[in-house]
Amino acid sequence: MKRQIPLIITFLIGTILIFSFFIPPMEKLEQTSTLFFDVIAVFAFFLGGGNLLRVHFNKLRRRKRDWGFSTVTLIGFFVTLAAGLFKIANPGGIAASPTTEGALLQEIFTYVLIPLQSTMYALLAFFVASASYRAFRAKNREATILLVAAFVILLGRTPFGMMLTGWMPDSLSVLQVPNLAIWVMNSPNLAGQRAIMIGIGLGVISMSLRLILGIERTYLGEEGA
Amino acid sequence: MKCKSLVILLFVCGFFALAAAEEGSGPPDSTHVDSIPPPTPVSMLTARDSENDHGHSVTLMWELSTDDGAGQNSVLSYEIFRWVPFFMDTLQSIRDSLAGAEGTIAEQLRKRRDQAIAMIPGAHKSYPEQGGWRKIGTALSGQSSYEDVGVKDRGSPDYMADHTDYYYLVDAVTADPAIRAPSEIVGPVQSFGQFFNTGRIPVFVAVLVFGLLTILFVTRARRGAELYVRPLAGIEAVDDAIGRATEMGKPILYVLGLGSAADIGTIASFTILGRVAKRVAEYQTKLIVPCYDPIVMTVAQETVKAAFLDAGRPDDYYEDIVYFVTQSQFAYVAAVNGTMLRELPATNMYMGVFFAESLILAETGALAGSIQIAGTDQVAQLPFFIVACDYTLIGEELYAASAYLGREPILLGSLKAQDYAKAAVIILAALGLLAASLNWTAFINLFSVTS
Amino acid sequence: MRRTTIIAMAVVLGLFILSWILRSASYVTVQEHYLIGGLKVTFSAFLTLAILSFLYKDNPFYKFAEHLFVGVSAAFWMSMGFWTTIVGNLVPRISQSLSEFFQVPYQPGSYNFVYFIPVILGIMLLMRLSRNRGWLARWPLAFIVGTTAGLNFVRYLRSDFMEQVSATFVPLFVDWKGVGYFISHFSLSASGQFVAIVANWVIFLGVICGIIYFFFSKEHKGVFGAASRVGIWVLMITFGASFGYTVMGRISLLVGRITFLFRDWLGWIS
Amino acid sequence: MLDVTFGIPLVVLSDVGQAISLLLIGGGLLWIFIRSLKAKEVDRRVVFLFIFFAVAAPILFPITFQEKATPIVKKLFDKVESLPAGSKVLIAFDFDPAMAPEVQPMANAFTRHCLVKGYKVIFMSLWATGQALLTQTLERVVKGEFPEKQEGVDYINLGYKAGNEGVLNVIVTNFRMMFPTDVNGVPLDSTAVFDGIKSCGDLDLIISVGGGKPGIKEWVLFVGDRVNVPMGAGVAAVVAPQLYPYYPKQLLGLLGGVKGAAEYESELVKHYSRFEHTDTPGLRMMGPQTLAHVVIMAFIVIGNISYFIGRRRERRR
Repeated sequence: MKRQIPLIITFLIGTILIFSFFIPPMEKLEQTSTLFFDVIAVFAFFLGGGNLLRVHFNKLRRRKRDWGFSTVTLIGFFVTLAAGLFKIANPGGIAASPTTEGALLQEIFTYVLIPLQSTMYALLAFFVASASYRAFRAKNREATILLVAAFVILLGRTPFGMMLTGWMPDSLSVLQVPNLAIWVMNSPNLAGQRAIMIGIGLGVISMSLRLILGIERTYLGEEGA
Repeated sequence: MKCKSLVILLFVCGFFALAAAEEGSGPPDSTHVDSIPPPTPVSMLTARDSENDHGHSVTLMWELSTDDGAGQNSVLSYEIFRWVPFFMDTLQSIRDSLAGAEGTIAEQLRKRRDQAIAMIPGAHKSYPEQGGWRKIGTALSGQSSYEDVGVKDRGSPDYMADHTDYYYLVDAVTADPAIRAPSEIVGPVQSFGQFFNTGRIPVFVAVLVFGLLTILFVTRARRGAELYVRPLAGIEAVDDAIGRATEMGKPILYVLGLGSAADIGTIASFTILGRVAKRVAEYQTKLIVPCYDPIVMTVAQETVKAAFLDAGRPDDYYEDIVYFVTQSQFAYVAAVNGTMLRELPATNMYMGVFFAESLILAETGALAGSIQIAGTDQVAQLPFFIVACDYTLIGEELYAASAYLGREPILLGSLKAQDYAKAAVIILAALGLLAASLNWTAFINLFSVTS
Repeated sequence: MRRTTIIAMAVVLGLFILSWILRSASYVTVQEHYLIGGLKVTFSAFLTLAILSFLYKDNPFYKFAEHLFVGVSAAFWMSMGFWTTIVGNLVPRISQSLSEFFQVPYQPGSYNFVYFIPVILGIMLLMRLSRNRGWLARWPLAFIVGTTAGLNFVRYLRSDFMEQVSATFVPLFVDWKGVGYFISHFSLSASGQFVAIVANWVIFLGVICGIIYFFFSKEHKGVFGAASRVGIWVLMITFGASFGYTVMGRISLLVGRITFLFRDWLGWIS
Repeated sequence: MLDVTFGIPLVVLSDVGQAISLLLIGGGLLWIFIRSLKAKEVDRRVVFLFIFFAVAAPILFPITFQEKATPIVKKLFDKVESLPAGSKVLIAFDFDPAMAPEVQPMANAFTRHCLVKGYKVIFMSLWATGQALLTQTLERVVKGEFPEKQEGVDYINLGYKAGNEGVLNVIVTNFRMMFPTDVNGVPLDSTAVFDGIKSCGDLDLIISVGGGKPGIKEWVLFVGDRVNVPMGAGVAAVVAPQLYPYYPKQLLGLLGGVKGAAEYESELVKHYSRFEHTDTPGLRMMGPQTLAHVVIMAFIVIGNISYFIGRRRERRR
């Protein structure tokens, strides 16, 4: 009972949506199910919020390592939640967008979330460098191919590619690094991407079918749990 | 008789006089547009119900005006008109008053609106009396078709009733909007819904073929046929990595990625997590599973709990093995990064759906000196995992891993079906190549999904 | 905490306050108090540097930024989800009085009762927080999984499978005008016929070998094994090239952050 | 010294700051290189520090590298360079503010080049949002840097006309039918620029700058292919690969992304000393990018050297 009903739900919804792709009168179902999906996702946010509070209150209560920082999380959480749900300092009142200019939520977004988010993202610039230093080593044939392809593209993106190979005549122009870089992006790179995509496509199709037919049921967890 | 020829004579004279006056007026005033001669109208205008939809739409097609891209080259656009009865204005006024109404009045108005909508087909029967032409859209020069797509929602002013006689005409318009040429009127035409989208037949065939293949191999596997699966380096490495962690007395970090519980990559990851958790329970090593999605977290908790039970150590399980962090990409990464540097796990596993954070995680893990095993179906992130991790499951390998680990005949059977589909792709690609080289378009068109 | 840590933190906090004062002094605005304007920019800069400090090693400033980030982001997305989805999409469809309360236009319709389904499923999901009724959360989960599986099945079949396969249908001999023409016009020019032909051969063979690499139920031996080897080489070129190509975009992200520090905070550049 | 270490032949060192930062980065890399010969691994933080410097220094002290133009850019530059004075060139601003940082530098460089050569320039836009950006270029570049040029005599602004490729379809045979007047209402016939121009076929060169639809592709299909007028283009980096097939038959040359802009600006500065002090945003944006790429490539090389030396040592043991 605890497992049968979910399996039936999955089967019914999945089959209906597959058919709706081919049957025009059923097309609106796709939009409706997406809206349902969004609403459930918001409840998931609340579930997440509840879990977050549980994790950090536990840390506080048990005086775990770094418990002091959990207070930072909790204060940040409650201040932002209040600012968002009650639209504090929102010039447009209840009817306005929650992120109207001047609202506390918008200020938090601009001066706290954006710097944090974009700096985390900017860390990638450093990690791209350290990863290339560490990993682009000609250890074996595969690694060498990886290294050479990356190097050609990198060189093609700087002025030096042209400086080194610009002397080549037009009849050899594909060997000029910038052109070679474009060629690599357009041919072997495209082939590799396509092979991976076809594989993934088949995998997704097969897994979806297994889910709909109830063959794959790991996502339901175990009986009695 | 005499009278008649006199009129003709006068007429002819007048015409010549006019023509002469026009010629005599000298060079055209330079501040004005060069006077544009009227273009030729479009020809062969046809209207029919749009195919493969749920109705409420009519498709118009025509042959271009001879002055579009050729001839005088003066046609800039086409304006499409539909004959609309005055009755539609009455309907719209009901809609307008409904928008501001409340309670019982709204109820009454809605009833009146629905009655009026039922009368639309009848109102169109009065053509060409009690109505007029209304512009419904524009097509650019060079375009020879237009789809008049109405709305299904009865409350919308753009609602288009099915099974109603519509009439259309198309104007060829020049740079001077006043100079235009109307086409002949087409109609009546009715829109209606279709039950099957014939443009998607190729996909439908593929669905059937693939579905049957899977069912065939799954039943064969159930009957006990032996199925071979090639070893996957990334999965073979998992057991070693757990052993290493046990020796070092350090934890194992398992990251499920940013996918939701419905993403295929995440579902495949659950199976791998189950296997890892079982081994961890057997070796009595510490496991850390920080989660991005609350629903994923609940599923992961059940999976881990069940694995501990399976390993015969249900008492070693505690809630905090799997915990929720936050549902925000970079905040999650910030927290996982912190965990990596503080707990210094012996092994990090990244399995599931990843985005830009892939490299941040993998490099921080390398900084912490952990062995790293990754697997994702996000093509754009694979290069970063390949570069920064020790083992990587590439795309489909991640899905195959769950079948490989489960060793269940059913899963292996569906893997076999996938391989047959791949063989079909290779054969089709070779045929397609031949077709493209020999300009054999009929074959290529078999694969085009039109709508 | 050790003394050195406390001293270091005090120094950083002192610098932060100093920067706040300096920043406020140069802050010209009509709308808000200059101290608040200065605080906002200085705090943003502080958070930026706190995250960057992670590159050296884990430290209390990073921990502070990390924990703040977790709390604020969770609440931010929760309130955004509440206003845009619950109030924006759901309320107008299920309740007139609630719509009036939130001042959103009520959208009556004859099938609106179905919109209670996601609410019920959502509440079942929240049952997860209870120990005994947790299994109810499987229903919404099954709904979500069924929806994506159904949508994915046809979508992937169409765009990732059929369209990718038919995109591989390329002619192997581009602009073929006979062997004589080919030889007499032979060149390695980037826009030449030879290069175009090689490109199509590479795409075709690359895709085939790549797919062969992904065969799971057959041992990679003999010709099959050789093709699978070539396949992994093609994949390696793909990964290397994609990696190299993304570097430029990643550097731009850092340029943006450093520009913020130099321009908005320090005022060194304009 | 720098030239030898790095292979950077023409670094413009106009500032002490630049010199110091380049010395720091170059010297540092050299030091690490020497260490790597002893098979010593570099700490990751050192790599981080180098990247930070490589990006920050060119922001603080704008360092520009003289780009050597790739043939695809050089051909277009040479074409613009080789037209006789008084030639008629059309420059189309087919982009919106989102794309502007990437492609407006190209449009400005084309404008400068044409004006300095004494061509008669016709500006127009197929994008409604492009007109404001076109006005910006007119104010800053044309009126700001070439005050001697007269509107109507040396250049003309036709502005934006709705109709997308429909506009092209008309002007390919008749300009006046689509644009009876310029953007200010001055009749085309009364302007010196349009003396002798009836249609696109009477132009000497057409340059389209854009990155969306309508854009370069539409210009090629509706105008370039139909009348025998050479065409050049500048595009955003993301769409550049899709346009390469048009080169060199339908497009004389193509500037792709910031790098293309930088290459063109570099050629311009090389040929005309008057542009030495004008702003070159393309080159400026390439500064941090180039340095960071160089640092990454240097580290790849260094890493491989220390790897091979280390391996050889291990084998000897």
